[in-house]
Amino acid sequence: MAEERPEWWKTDFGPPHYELMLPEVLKKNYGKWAYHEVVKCGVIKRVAESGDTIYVVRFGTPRLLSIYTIKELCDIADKYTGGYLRWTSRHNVEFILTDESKIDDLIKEVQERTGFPCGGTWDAPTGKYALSNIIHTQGWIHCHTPAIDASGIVKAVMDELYEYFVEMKLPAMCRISLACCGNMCGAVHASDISIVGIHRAPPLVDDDAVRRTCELPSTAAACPNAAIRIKAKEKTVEVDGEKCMYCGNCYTMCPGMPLFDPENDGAAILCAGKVSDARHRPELSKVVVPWVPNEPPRWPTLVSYVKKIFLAWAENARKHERMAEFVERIGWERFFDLAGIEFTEHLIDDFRIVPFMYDSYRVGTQFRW
Amino acid sequence: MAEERPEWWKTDFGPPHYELMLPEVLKKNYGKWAYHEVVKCGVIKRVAESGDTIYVVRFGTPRLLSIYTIKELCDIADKYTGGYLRWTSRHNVEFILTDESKIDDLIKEVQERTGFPCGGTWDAPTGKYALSNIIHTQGWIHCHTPAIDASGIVKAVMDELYEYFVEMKLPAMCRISLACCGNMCGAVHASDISIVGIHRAPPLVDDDAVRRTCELPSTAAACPNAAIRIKAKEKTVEVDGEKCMYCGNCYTMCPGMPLFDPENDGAAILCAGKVSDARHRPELSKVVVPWVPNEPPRWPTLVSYVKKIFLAWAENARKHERMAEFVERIGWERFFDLAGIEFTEHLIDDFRIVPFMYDSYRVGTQFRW
Amino acid sequence: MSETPLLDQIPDGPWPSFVKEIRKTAEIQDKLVAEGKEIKMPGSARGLLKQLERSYKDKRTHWKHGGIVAVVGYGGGVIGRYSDLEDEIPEVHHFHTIRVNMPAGWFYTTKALRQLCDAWEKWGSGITNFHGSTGDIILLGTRSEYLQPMFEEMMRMDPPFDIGGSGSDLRTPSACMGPAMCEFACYDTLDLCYELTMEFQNELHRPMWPYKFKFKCSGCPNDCVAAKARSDFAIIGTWKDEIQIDQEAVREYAKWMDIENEVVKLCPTGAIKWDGKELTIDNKNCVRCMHCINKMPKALKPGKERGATILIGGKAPFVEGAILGWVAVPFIEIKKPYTEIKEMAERLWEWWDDVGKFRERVGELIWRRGMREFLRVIGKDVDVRMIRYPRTNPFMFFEKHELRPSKYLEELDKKGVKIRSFTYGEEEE
Amino acid sequence: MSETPLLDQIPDGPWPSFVKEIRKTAEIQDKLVAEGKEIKMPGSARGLLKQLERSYKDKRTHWKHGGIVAVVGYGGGVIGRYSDLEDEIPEVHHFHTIRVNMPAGWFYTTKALRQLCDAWEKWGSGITNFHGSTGDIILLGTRSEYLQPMFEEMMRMDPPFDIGGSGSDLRTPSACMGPAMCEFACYDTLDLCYELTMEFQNELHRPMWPYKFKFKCSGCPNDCVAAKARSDFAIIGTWKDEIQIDQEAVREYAKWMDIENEVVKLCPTGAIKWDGKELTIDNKNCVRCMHCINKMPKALKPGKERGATILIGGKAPFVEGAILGWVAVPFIEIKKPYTEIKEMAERLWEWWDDVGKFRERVGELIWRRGMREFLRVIGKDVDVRMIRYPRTNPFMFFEKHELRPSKYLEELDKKGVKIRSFTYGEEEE
Ligand code: SRM
Ligand code: SRM
Ligand code: SRM
Ligand code: SRM
Ligand code: SF4
Ligand code: SF4
Ligand code: SF4
Ligand code: SF4
Ligand code: SF4
Ligand code: SF4
Ligand code: SF4
Ligand code: SF4
Repeated sequence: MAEERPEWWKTDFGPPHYELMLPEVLKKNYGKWAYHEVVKCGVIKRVAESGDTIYVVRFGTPRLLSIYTIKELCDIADKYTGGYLRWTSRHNVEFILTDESKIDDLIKEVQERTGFPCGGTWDAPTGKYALSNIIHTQGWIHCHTPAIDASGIVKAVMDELYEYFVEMKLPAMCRISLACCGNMCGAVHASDISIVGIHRAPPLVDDDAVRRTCELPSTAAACPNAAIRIKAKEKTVEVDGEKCMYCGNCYTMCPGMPLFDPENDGAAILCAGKVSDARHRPELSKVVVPWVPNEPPRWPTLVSYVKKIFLAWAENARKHERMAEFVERIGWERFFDLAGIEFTEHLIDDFRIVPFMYDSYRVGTQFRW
Repeated sequence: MAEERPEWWKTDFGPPHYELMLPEVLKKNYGKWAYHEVVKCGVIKRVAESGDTIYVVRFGTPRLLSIYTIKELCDIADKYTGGYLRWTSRHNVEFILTDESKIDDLIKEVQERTGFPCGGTWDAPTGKYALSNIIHTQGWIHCHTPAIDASGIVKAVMDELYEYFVEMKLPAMCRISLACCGNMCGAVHASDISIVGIHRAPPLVDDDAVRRTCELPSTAAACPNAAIRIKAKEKTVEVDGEKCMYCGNCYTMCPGMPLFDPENDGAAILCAGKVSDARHRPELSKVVVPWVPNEPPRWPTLVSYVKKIFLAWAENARKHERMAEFVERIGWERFFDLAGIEFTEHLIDDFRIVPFMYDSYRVGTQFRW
Repeated sequence: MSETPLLDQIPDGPWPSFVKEIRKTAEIQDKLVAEGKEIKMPGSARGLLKQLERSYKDKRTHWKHGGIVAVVGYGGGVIGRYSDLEDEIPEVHHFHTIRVNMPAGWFYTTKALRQLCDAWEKWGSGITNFHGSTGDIILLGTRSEYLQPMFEEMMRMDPPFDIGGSGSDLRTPSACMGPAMCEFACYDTLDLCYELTMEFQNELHRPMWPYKFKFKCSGCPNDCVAAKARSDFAIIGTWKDEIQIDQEAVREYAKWMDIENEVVKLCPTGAIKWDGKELTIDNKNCVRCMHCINKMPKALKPGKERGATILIGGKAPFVEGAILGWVAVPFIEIKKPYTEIKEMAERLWEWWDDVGKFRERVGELIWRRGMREFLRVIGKDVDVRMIRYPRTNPFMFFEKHELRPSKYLEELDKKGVKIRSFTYGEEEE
Repeated sequence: MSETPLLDQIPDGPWPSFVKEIRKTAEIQDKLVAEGKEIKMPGSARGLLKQLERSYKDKRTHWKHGGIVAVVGYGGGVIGRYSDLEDEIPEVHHFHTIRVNMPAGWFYTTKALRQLCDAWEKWGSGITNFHGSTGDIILLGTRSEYLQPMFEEMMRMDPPFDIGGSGSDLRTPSACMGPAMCEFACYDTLDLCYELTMEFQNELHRPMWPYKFKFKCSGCPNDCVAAKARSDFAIIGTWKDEIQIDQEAVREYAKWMDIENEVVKLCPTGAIKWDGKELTIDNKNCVRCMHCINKMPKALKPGKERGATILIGGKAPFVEGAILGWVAVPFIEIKKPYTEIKEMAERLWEWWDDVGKFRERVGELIWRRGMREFLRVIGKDVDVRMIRYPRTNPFMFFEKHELRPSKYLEELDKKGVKIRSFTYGEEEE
């Protein structure tokens, strides 16, 4: 039953066509780029077959942006790039210059007006890599299931690793990601280092809320561990705390099952995942620190673990050797030594799906001592 | 309630102590061997720290032995080794000589009296390897569940590969194994090449036999695929042929569920497993030929597949490179090419246990073309 | 004393501060409101700070589940969100986000961005995420009653912006910059992304599947949008023929690059040889990993027979554990109008709709039903490149047509036992 | 025409023929019977040939399930077997096998063997397997009524032979030749095998567990009894300190061996260096794979701090897929009287008996209950060497004592929600 619509009314019209968003030089050389070179950290020179040359200048952002900051970025783009800019897949913003001589002014202006640092690039030919931005999620800013904040931890970690963003002094690519709960809205399951929020206690059933807001069968069915029993008479559910793994799947289905414990929520730290196929096939990240507490506003314990892991790799890896490749070479036993972290029982997979975890067990007797 | 027992009556007395079975020279040098050298195919020289030297001479056997053959072996042992002999973990028989000059006579005598070939050794220092005997199982000689014979196939395969047993001309160790059904009574799940009997049609329920000999709940429970439904009224069971994977687990529990189809039983061929930790960690074998028919008495199709796989490896592998290592280097795409066998849908794991099979899927985009 | 003593510690340190962004929004809006500007959510940025401060103190979220909120005609694209501190902080009682479908590759004109900002200044909190991790522009925080006017304003922009995906629908597809700026792109990621988005507008806007579904397009195996890990259907550029080599340029690199150690030795299959003068690649043995090309962009280029690999199933860990997408089609040509890919997706969805369970991603469905059935569904042949290694168990299924006629089968037939025989879409013939 | 036209084709070819073995038995026994020798199963070898010929013709087995047959006082060690051609071939109507526990390492005196052969000539078919794939001597084929007299004869031999395992019991443990002949043995495999066999005679002879259980002992990681693949509890010799190097002997090898390509380059971790004069090993990086030692037995030896790795769970594919044993204890000293290993096995069995399901091997039980519980059971600490890589999902369990006190936990407590807390064997204290 279509209502009367104004003539400008549209539906399913989709995003703006990308061509509308491309500066002339990109349209002209579309698909005809010859090569690139990283001029300095944050500045990529791209040369087309036609000989046309552009300079892409990259800046880190906090991802959460005020519209007023975006407008400032627009002002700068108007001034330097004819009104074009883009974001990267890791929340960095890029300006596309054609005039090499304006690079330094642009950098200066962006930094003065927004405080955004220039950097985050890497250069495979010379084997020099900067750290890029942290892919992350909502946290306490917006989501209803987080076990940790997102932006606050990202800020604390990036403050600590800042020098690696603005200088290309890492031996290989390193991607850090964060997700505030096990839903993992981000690439944390395949990152060099990742931080994921975890709960550690079973849901505390709010019987009233359950009665009001939840469908019992689908709530019980949501539990991967069959830890939820329907109490049909009382029209509510009961959790077997010994079976529960605090995943929050039930809470996603039913608001009557919150599981927030400020003292016991916190983060697990994973590492040695990757996505690219460069040299080594993609790999999932592995949990190396089972839990660190929530310590807002600066999460010192978490930051120190991340740094230990980061440095164990950064200081010992070979050129082009990502975390996954590094650990493959030196072995997990050596990795835990180098990072100075403890291997605990939690790190052995015991999730119910049998042979998956088994794949991580060692068969054979090859060890380092 | 102990009955009256004769005075020689014993129980739980265990196997003979191994020391009783060792020749003096082994007892004397027990745990004090210095090194070994393969003198020629089938003959291993072992030198103790004391300087004592023995020559271990190895012969292939069909495993199934007549007591009269064993007695002949005993006669020979009495003559050459002072009455001692041993079997290896792969069904070969070994004589332990102390007098080097008797080696050739021994070999001659064993061959003349038993027809057993001298060989099956390997020599890592020079990187020369003979093929050893095939670990195998009962087949039609004795078992109630086989989908193939055991000894007959072993004979046909070893006849074909005989030259590799008597000469050390392989680049690395190669272990062939056979099991006549999915119970896999042998190391076929971790062999360089293995042959395993498979059924291909669901059980044909013999209602009478089921009623007479089977417990219905445990029969139904035996099915990994929940393909068996109890027909309580009829006191029998029914099989959902579309769910059945012909594993025969139900038949093990219940004689009323035979699944022998002479035309459709046959063998799958696996390869690239290993057990030792030498260089590469142990690996499971992988199915590379889903099915070949039963063709007694000489199984020509099966033998030709085994030979193709064997030669693809033997002719292209590097020194010390076992099948698993070889395939790892050249890739499965090249392996199927080289062996001239077809990759079929059956070879992709789809057994119900989810992430196990998934581990075998490729993530990433690294391929050879 | 400050109302936000904990948040006040955030801006410390050199990395740009999100608190500063929120505070800046709050301060400017206060001023604008004072100036009489029409701002529907005045004080919401400040409210957000207050609520966040409470979270920092309480070490837990104060957001509740959202109910169903949407714009007219669409089922997805808005995440409903309510504060559990509504009495204390009414400014953020409603705080829904709108997902706005970004242009492919995240390229913008300042004009387009300014329009969005202006509208969001009026109808929302003035706070955004550039971008959400699926790729959308995230407009963070507005009330239910402003969703529709905001969307109507988006319709009227030049160019107009549409809403992205959420819920059990197609999610906003994304793409790496590809041919717009990258010399490695093996197909046109931006165009494919745009065309898929346009073709499947209905699927994107009206949740009707068992669960969510994501496309991501990367121009080469470097995978700069992490498609392999984060999309149910990843389209990764690759090539089949020989890597293109400019020997002169290689020699240029050799002047300062340690080709032996950094290229030859790091090739995962040892396919490269360098004799000081010429670089040779055993392309039969190359696995298209990109490393050598990444190292020498001036000298090496992907081959000329280009296309893409389709990987299926990538997703986060709930419930069966995280999945890295696996190879469903090792090589496919990517040619406008992309009919093959579109049809493949449609067949997959039809099947998923048919046999998928509630909240079962396609990857999990394929795990449950088997690759064989999946291949029939998408109408593709099996290829050894789909696997890392062949199966390790002999628990294979055989279909009726694969069996030899036999008495035994006749008897099974008499007993009424059916033999598996899977054919998809045959009814249609 | 021959009665066995198909089997007649078997002896073709150079490999020794099992048909010849059966035929030889048949022929000799015919003669002996004619000579009046006491042979209880006359014609059974010939019967076996006939039945096998039928199988070759029909392409299927003609053996039926065995009922329960045993010797007095024992529950296992005999596999009952009946022919479905009993009317046609009554000689093999009963054709049970006896599993005889071999001496560790399969060393024999001719005297011991002859005694066995003589007894089997009288009470059985005269056909054997040397050996079964678990390691037993397999006496192939006798009737129920001869089992007991055969066993009684075995008791009276010098030395006596006992019966091995079958059914849901401990199976006959086996061992590589180890220190008896091999220079690589890191512990005394024969002795450990013997001692385990003797300690657990009851477990071996009286099936009383959920399923079977196998021990296998290999003296070093070469694993010459395939223990890692074929035993629930594999004991594999290894060492912790430095590989012993005799540099002089290395130089001897260097005269003809390509050490660089065949040793240094094949070390899986690149731990070896060879400068033409001296071989150095970075033992921190060595994974004890044996390759270099295998290559140069005169020059290299395992270290002096020797012991074993325990791997758990190895088994065939039913039902959850084949398992290669995985590391449960990376290093354990192996010292007579082997108390630690024995106690570990006992605790494992006790737990398995307690919580194991019917036909569930210990490996599958551990999969089901988790390594954590298993470690408590065997009383061992966790070690990173148990895994190839840490878990990829964050679905960890935490126990009560690991949590911080909190209001939330108090409320859970009030609601009666129990928090996991696993302690094994604590009751005893
Ligand atoms: C801009 C961006 C694409 C986009 O459309 O937004 C991009 C751009 C480039 N990537 Fe990327 N990658 C981008 C995200 C990624 C991602 C995705 C991610 O991080 O989530 C990956 C996969 C990460 C992973 O594997 O976990 C990625 C893995 C690579 C690799 C593989 C490196 C490796 O050793 O694994 C290369 C090759 C290389 O080293 O040059 C690469 C190469 C490149 C090149 C050199 C391609 C080219 O020829 O221009 C580009 C610039 C390099 C530089 O910064 O100096 N890009 N690149 C993304 C920038 C994100 C950022 O702001 O940091
Ligand atoms: C006699 C026997 C042990 C026994 O107690 O019976 C034995 C004896 C030796 N093995 Fe073994 N292995 C024996 C079964 C095995 C098995 C088990 C099996 O095949 O089921 C394996 C594991 C197979 C696997 O990984 O699939 C095995 C894997 C090795 C290896 C590892 C080779 C590799 O590259 O993976 C070595 C090292 C080597 O190459 O010398 C080895 C080395 C040796 C040495 C050199 C040890 C020594 O110092 O004496 C022995 C003789 C070598 C020769 O024949 O030239 N032995 N060896 C077994 C002979 C079986 C046969 O008749 O062929
Ligand atoms: C906004 C965003 C995070 C961000 O800060 O960027 C996000 C936010 C939420 N995600 Fe997500 N997901 C977001 C990208 C992802 C990604 C990454 C991606 O798409 O590349 C993933 C992992 C990839 C995948 O699809 O598996 C992801 C995996 C999930 C899951 C787990 C799905 C699964 O199959 O395991 C859930 C749970 C669910 O759907 O119920 C989820 C659910 C949610 C919900 C809707 C919470 C819920 O349980 O209902 C979150 C709303 C937060 C809020 O209040 O705004 N989100 N979510 C991302 C979407 C922005 C955008 O459109 O651009
Ligand atoms: C005789 C022997 C094969 C041979 O020819 O050598 C054998 C024969 C049988 N095995 Fe086995 N198994 C024999 C070694 C093995 C091995 C190898 C080993 O022990 O090293 C395995 C694989 C390792 C393992 O334990 O997993 C093995 C895995 C099985 C299985 C599968 C068990 C599983 O958990 O998957 C079964 C099925 C069962 O137990 O019901 C089985 C069952 C059987 C039965 C009893 C048939 C049955 O279903 O009841 C077979 C009796 C055959 C017969 O008529 O004589 N047999 N069986 C081996 C024992 C001889 C001996 O004592 O020395
Ligand atoms: S990871 Fe979890 S808490 Fe964070 S935004 Fe996604 S669903 Fe919300
Ligand atoms: S939190 Fe997860 S494991 Fe616990 S009851 Fe809820 S759904 Fe089940
Ligand atoms: S593999 Fe199967 S058929 Fe062969 S002996 Fe073992 S149980 Fe019997
Ligand atoms: S053969 Fe296996 S899958 Fe088929 S019904 Fe029997 S137990 Fe089930
Ligand atoms: S994925 Fe490949 S084509 Fe796309 S931006 Fe990255 S390197 Fe370039
Ligand atoms: S693309 Fe990768 S695999 Fe191919 S030659 Fe280059 S480095 Fe080797
Ligand atoms: S396992 Fe080791 S110790 Fe035992 S025989 Fe083999 S090489 Fe020797
Ligand atoms: S034992 Fe293996 S890992 Fe250790 S140094 Fe020798 S070859 Fe290398």
